[in-house]
Amino acid sequence: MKVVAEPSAEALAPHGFDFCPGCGYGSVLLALTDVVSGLQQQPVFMVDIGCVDFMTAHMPGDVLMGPHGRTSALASGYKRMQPDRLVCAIQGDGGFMGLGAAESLHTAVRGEQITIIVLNNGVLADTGGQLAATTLAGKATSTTPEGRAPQHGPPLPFLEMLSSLSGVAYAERVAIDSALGIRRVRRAIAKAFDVQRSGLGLSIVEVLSPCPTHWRMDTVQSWEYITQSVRSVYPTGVLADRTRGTDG
Amino acid sequence: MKVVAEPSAEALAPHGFDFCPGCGYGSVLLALTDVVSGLQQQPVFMVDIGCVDFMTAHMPGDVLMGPHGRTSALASGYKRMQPDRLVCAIQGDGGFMGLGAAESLHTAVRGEQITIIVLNNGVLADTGGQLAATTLAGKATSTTPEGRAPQHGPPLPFLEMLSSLSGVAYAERVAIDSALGIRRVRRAIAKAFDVQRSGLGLSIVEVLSPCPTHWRMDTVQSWEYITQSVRSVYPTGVLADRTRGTDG
Amino acid sequence: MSEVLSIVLTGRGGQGVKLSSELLAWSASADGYNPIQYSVYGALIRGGEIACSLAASREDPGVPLRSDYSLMCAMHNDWFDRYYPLLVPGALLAYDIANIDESWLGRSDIDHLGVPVAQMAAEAGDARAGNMVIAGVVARLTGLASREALARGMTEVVPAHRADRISRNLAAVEVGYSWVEHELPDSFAKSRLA
Amino acid sequence: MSEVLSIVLTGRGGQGVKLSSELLAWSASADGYNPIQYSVYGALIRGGEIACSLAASREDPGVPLRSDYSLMCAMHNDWFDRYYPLLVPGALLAYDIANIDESWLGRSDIDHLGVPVAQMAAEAGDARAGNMVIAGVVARLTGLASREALARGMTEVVPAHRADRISRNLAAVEVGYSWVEHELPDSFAKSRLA
Amino acid sequence: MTTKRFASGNEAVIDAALAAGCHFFAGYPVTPATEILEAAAEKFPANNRVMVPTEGEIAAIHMVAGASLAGFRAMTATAPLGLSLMSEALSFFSGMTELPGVVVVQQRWGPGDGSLGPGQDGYDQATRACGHGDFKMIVLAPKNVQELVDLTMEAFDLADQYGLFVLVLGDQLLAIASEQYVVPPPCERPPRTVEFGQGNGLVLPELVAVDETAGDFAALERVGRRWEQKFASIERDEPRAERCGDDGAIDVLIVAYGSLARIAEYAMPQLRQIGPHLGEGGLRVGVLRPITLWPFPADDVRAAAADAATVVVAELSMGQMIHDVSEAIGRKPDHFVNWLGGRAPSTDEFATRVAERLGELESGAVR
Amino acid sequence: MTTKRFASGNEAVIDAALAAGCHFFAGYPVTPATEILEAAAEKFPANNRVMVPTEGEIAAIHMVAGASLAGFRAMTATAPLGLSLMSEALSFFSGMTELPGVVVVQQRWGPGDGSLGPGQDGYDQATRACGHGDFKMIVLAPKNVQELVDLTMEAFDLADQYGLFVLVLGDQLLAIASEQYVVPPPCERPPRTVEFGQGNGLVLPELVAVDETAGDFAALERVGRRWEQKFASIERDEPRAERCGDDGAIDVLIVAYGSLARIAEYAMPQLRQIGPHLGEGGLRVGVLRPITLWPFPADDVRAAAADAATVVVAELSMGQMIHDVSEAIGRKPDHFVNWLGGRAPSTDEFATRVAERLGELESGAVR
Amino acid sequence: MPKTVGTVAIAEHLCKGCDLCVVVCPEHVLAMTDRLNSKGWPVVALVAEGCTGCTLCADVCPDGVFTVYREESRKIEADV
Amino acid sequence: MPKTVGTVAIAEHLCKGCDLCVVVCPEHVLAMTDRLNSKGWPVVALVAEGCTGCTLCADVCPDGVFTVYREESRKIEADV
Ligand SMILES: Cc1ncc(C[n+]2csc(CCOP(=O)(O)OP(=O)(O)O)c2C)c(N)n1
Ligand SMILES: Cc1ncc(C[n+]2csc(CCOP(=O)(O)OP(=O)(O)O)c2C)c(N)n1
Ligand code: SF4
Ligand code: SF4
Ligand code: SF4
Ligand code: SF4
Repeated sequence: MKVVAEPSAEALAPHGFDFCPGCGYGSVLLALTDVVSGLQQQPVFMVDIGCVDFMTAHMPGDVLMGPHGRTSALASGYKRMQPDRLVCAIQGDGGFMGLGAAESLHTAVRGEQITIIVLNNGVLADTGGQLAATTLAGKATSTTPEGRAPQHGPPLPFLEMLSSLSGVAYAERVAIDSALGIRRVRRAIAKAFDVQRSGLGLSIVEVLSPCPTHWRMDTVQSWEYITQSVRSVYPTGVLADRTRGTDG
Repeated sequence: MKVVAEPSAEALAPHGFDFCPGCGYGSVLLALTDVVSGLQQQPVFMVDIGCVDFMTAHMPGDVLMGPHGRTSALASGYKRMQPDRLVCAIQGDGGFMGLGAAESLHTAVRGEQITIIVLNNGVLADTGGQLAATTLAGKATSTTPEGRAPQHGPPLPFLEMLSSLSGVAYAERVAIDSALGIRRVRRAIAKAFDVQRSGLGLSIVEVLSPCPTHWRMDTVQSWEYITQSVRSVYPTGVLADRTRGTDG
Repeated sequence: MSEVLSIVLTGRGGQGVKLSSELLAWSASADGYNPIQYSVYGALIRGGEIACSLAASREDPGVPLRSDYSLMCAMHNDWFDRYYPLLVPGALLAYDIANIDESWLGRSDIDHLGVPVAQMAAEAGDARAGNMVIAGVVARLTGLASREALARGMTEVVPAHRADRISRNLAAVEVGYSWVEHELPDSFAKSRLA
Repeated sequence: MSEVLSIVLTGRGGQGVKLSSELLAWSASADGYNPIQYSVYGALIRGGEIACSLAASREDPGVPLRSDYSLMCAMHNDWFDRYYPLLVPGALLAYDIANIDESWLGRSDIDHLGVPVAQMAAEAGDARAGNMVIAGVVARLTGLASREALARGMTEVVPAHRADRISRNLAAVEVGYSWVEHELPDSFAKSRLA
Repeated sequence: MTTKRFASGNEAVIDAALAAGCHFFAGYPVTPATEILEAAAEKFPANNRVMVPTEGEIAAIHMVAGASLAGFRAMTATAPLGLSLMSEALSFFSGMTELPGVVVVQQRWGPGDGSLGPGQDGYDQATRACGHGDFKMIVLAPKNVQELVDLTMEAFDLADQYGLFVLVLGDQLLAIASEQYVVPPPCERPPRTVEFGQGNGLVLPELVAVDETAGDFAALERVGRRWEQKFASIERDEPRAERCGDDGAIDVLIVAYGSLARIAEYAMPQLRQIGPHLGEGGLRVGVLRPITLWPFPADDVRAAAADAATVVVAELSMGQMIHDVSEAIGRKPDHFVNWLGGRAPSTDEFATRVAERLGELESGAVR
Repeated sequence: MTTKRFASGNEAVIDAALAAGCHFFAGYPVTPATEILEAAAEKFPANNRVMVPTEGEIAAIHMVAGASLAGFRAMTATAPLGLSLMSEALSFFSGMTELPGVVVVQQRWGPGDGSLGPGQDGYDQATRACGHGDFKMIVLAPKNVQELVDLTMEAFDLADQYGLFVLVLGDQLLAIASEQYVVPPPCERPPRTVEFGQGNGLVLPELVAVDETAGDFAALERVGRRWEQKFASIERDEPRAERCGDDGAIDVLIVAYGSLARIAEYAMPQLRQIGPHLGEGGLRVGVLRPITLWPFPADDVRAAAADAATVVVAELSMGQMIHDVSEAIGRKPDHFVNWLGGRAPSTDEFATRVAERLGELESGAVR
Repeated sequence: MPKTVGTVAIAEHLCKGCDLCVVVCPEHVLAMTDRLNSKGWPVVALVAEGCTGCTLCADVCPDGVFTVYREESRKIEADV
Repeated sequence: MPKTVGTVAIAEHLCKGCDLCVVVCPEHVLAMTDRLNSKGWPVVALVAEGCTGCTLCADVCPDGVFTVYREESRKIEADV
């Protein structure tokens, strides 16, 4: 028989990944590795602080960690001086649209020639599941024990906002809630790197990723939650595509 | 004869204002004073760092200055604890959508019950006219001597982006480039305070304000520049109005 | 200073060791002890090594980081080698027989007690409640906390959004507690009572 | 240390005092002096008080903040009272006759020279070029900078986006320069030459 | 009337805040201070107070300043890396506009993201101008959960009294260790009257008004001199330290603060037994523990050091407080012992390390 | 081959940067450092280098770190209040990931927005508290524009040599005063090779890898110890100071740095004349000027103080460096003179103030 | 030639000579002078008959220099 | 009953027992066991005949546990 799928994590992490059971971040790491294996050169990764840290040691390329939330600026500085390298910032939603919102926004304004992968799990996971800009209305977190209420505002459609900027050449939101969804993660990342190589501007992939631990659900429920609830607030799809000279 | 207009700055500032000749900030201060004179209570003002500082001593109400860019958060903290007072943050575009973009954004997300007056003069004026997020493409500044170029990105339509958020109850852009424009500044500020009083969420007034000094123009040219160039990138009008239950 | 009972529970985060330690500490406090409880663990959210130190006394329990434990509960190989040497002579090691390699139990100056954690958890109807079984075992072995104190403690330490687990947890505590009461020779318990 | 010529120019920002001071410093440098130039001003972008200190020497000019000025150019009342007392005996005050209240000129241990700034500026065809007139006056009075050095200096200190002003400015400088050359007794200049 | 509780230091902080009449909390999570936020999220709304989980530290400290300006006791909590982000605002609000406020800082060791374990390398940051410019904040360093509660409450009083921010500087051990403590019940506190009215209606009329008119350097200097006086009076009145151990002339004085001082105190019995080299019948040992880190209790340290043959400074850092100790006693302390990497020693380890160093006494080696 | 120029200190910084082969500049304007950005905006592109005017200080320092990681010499410039905002990142990139970089800091006095005039109250921030955690940056303090040029160039070398950020700590006077200086022409510098490869492909494999596996405290402590060694070696090899004035035994030693030291040097002739109270034929006076603020040249200060009957510390702050001087000489300096509010004294004022203080000698009053 | 129905008072010491009022005045009755005020700015003056009291100068003046008077009988309201 | 045309190899030490593969397997041939691996997680196993080598389990497993084999003749490509 022939091997038809071999996404073994073993090559990346002999003792396995450090994510919680059912965490979508493992799927992102596998997808990323798969995409990179098809590239001519390995990217340089700027890894934010967050559960994404657990990827740091297993990334398919060179890595630098940076202070929480500002990896887009770090990556931009690198890229400006090494325009021939693929540069990828990878961050949680808390870092990307909370703490580092100003840096993310202006990276988009300037249309920096990098790729940002945003892991949107609807909470600040690494610190224990606090309210994030992306937490759905009503959802309980450790800093909103009664649920996200009006005074906390509704979930922030940051990618939609950024997509209106001409510096954003490509923006797609994908979701880890089905086999098909996971394949789309891979495809979106590949596309984002393509866009970066062609020098059209910033490319962003936002991944809706289950965090069963802090969502206080089992893994299967966490997929259903994405399908039924998260996607209705954060619709998946291509939000901006300026690769054809037209706005997405 | 009857006095039909008496916008004398003398009552506010016996020795006159400290702005440059033709600076729009004087008009904003006069408009604000006019609006406040019609209110039951004086607002509390949180004044950012920038040329807006020259207003500090002449504000029609209590004042606290705050670190550059973050006055929206400062004002929100105050308002949360003094919900019955009118609270107004007043800041330059550099502070509002550059340095403090994250705080501005999340103030809008949470729909804080305050008013923000943004003075958009297309440069960082107080420090000598450097590139701001709002500088028009091609325009020379002291940090873009050859003009704002593609690597600096295009001017940022921040108010448009914020207007998509439900926390923003009212957003209007007005311009100081005619007598009519100046009357609209007054009307917009009055409306913004109305909205605040009714507790519907954040109200923002962005004022396109001439900075003849750093635009390197005479005052009349600076009005024309707004009319002919700035307004086409930053159209005036009501961008969001949720006072009638519908999105603007 | 009066006598101090110092305990360390080692295992993996996912096993719920920290919750057991907090339960014991809280319950001991309710029963008139003065406890101090501190956990050392890694960066992982779930899984990863953990060691919970618990010192209790009728007066001042001192500091939680110690080199003189009188009781160690080992739920997993992880960090076994770090804490086993810190048991004082005459101390007791209680270990999960399913997870600890008995060939490691080389010290002759201390007592060893194999605990059939998985079996008792199954008996309590919740395969994942080994941590609660261990809490019951320790509470009874040391006399740190009564059944009543444990019941009160449980409502304190279980987060509000997990309140549905309280009764299941208490069932598992009870299995461990009565196991010591009924299955073990008195000698084990008595020597540990503070 | 060799002889140091120390000058202070006071006025309002909008008058362009800083530009004159920079022009003088740059030109002096081009003419083989070693100058140091420093401005003290307020927070206003345009308008507001300003005082520009300029010390020059063939060797080490020392520090710019001084209490021993040998020449003061007063373009405006602002800060007049702050710097007037800092002139050393035998120093010279050159002042804009339109802007300085002559009743203030109380010192008898120094020389006073009224400069018809507005009139000369008008003569140069640019009512707002009083600052440049003053630069010409000081350059010639002190011998700090030649006509050639001033011409070179002007291209250095005027920002690129204002290059169209260079020739107008130089015309005003020339008016001031030749005013000293032709209208003043030699005594004024000679005593100030470093 | 106080209640006895058993909880972690982080949870206790919020009990203390409620008892002190704190009505506003804003914060952003960071290990090991996160549970303070979480406790505030639970207990502030339940006690009719406001808790805002913000998008970051900068927003948090600004909201705290806003609430303080509104007249209410307000606080945040963070780790040293969050304090870095707050430092610009602290300089502004504590140093320049003189608003009261409290920040509880739980130290984890290391620069950057460092480690997750206990450290004391936030000492320099906390004591010497967290942020730019000529200003100081009072820094209180509790050694156990009870003191964390007491000093947190007192921090609000000091903040109000002097018009500045007070930092309560704990560490990861204090943060997550659970202990018994007593705490008064929550207290509601009406807002203080805020003096806007002066001058042009500014909260800091002097400096801002002065800046306006620019060249008025004398006025600016006056403001600076007033601040200088304020800080001098705090340096005179507020230094606080605790000495424990053997009285009178002693062999070894250990200077340490916070959790490590507590460990040192419990290590004293072991240390007394390592005497043989040094004295008859064991060492005579004492611990001098600064409770205020700024103002540094230099007089207490100097007095205690005068009683001791040997002075040992112990820190969970490469050596930060040691400089204040050196300055206080007019010489380099004889020994420095430290632990790096995010861990604190057991009492055994502590005693052993000190004993090792004392063994070096013969060779005269210092550190 | 060098060129002679006449320009402000701020413009000179960029000439120095170009000469040092700096290829990247990112920054946000702030008085009194703004003209550095403006000069970079003009000259960096013209010399084929990258200048990014960012939306704020935090973005700027992160972009500088990114460019440094790419192998290029990179810098930014700011005032102390901007440094506050950069402090978290500096702790991360200088302290933890050990990237080289240069920050020119032009001090204006005051907390918050303070004043616009010269100050030296960024000393504490620069030398020990710019951000959290156990790390240090080398701090160089030029006294005039020529030295600003020379030290800026050297800063890049030191940054590369040790793997850290070097701060060049100037002030408003140095920033805007125009002077003559010589500077080499711009030099292009190929990027250095960045050692990603080690371990798991990380810059700083040790700490990050260790954090991953969590409990490995020994490894974490090893990293801390290596850093401790690194800083100790800098403290041994890099302290630098300049002494000028009278040789041998002197009556008064003034310790000052930067612009104020220069003023002190020029005030010496006047000071010598105030002798009558104190010595025959006038005072014998010297100035000891630390050039590196960290590492502090304690040995030089101690040696110079040993020659002097009286030690005077002068600062444009409430007293920050004075603590390092005290520690170095083992006692409180005899006198402290300072100017607050954003202004520096003329040489006359300086001499007068010192003379006044010396008059207090009889009464034994210290500060 | 329109009949004068209004007039303006000019607080000269506040004026900065920015010219905006001169440009907007529909009756062209304002003009810049050579006179400098105490701050050194040239000041504007009412130089001709014909002011209608329309308030446009007061509306646009950023420095609040004008007080506008109008005869009671007439009423002109600019559309906002 | 479908004919077996594929199979999977399971790297048990990587498995965290999250159940996702069990749920997506269209042939219901995977099941969770009681067995804990060295990290203490229950592990999944291939418990019945019928694997078609469709790769869905490999696609969804966040921990990269599966290697999937299929007989050369058959080809199934999931639509992306
Ligand atoms: C300045 C700063 N504040 C706080 C933290 C603590 N912290 C670490 S990760 C994290 C949240 C991460 O959330 P997110 O970015 O959404 O990533 P996730 O963990 O959910 O993947 C926080 C608050 C930090 N490292 N730095
Ligand atoms: C943290 C910080 N960085 C920089 C500055 C310096 N600064 C003061 S005002 C200003 C720019 C102001 O621009 P903007 O907000 O657009 O207001 P404007 O002056 O144009 O009215 C800057 C950069 C500062 N005060 N604080
Ligand atoms: S906490 Fe959530 S995001 Fe973090 S590893 Fe666990 S499941 Fe993944
Ligand atoms: S610089 Fe521009 S914004 Fe500032 S006062 Fe002058 S004209 Fe107004
Ligand atoms: S608009 Fe006002 S400031 Fe401008 S010229 Fe007219 S009166 Fe003077
Ligand atoms: S999806 Fe992977 S980790 Fe989850 S149970 Fe199946 S094999 Fe195990």
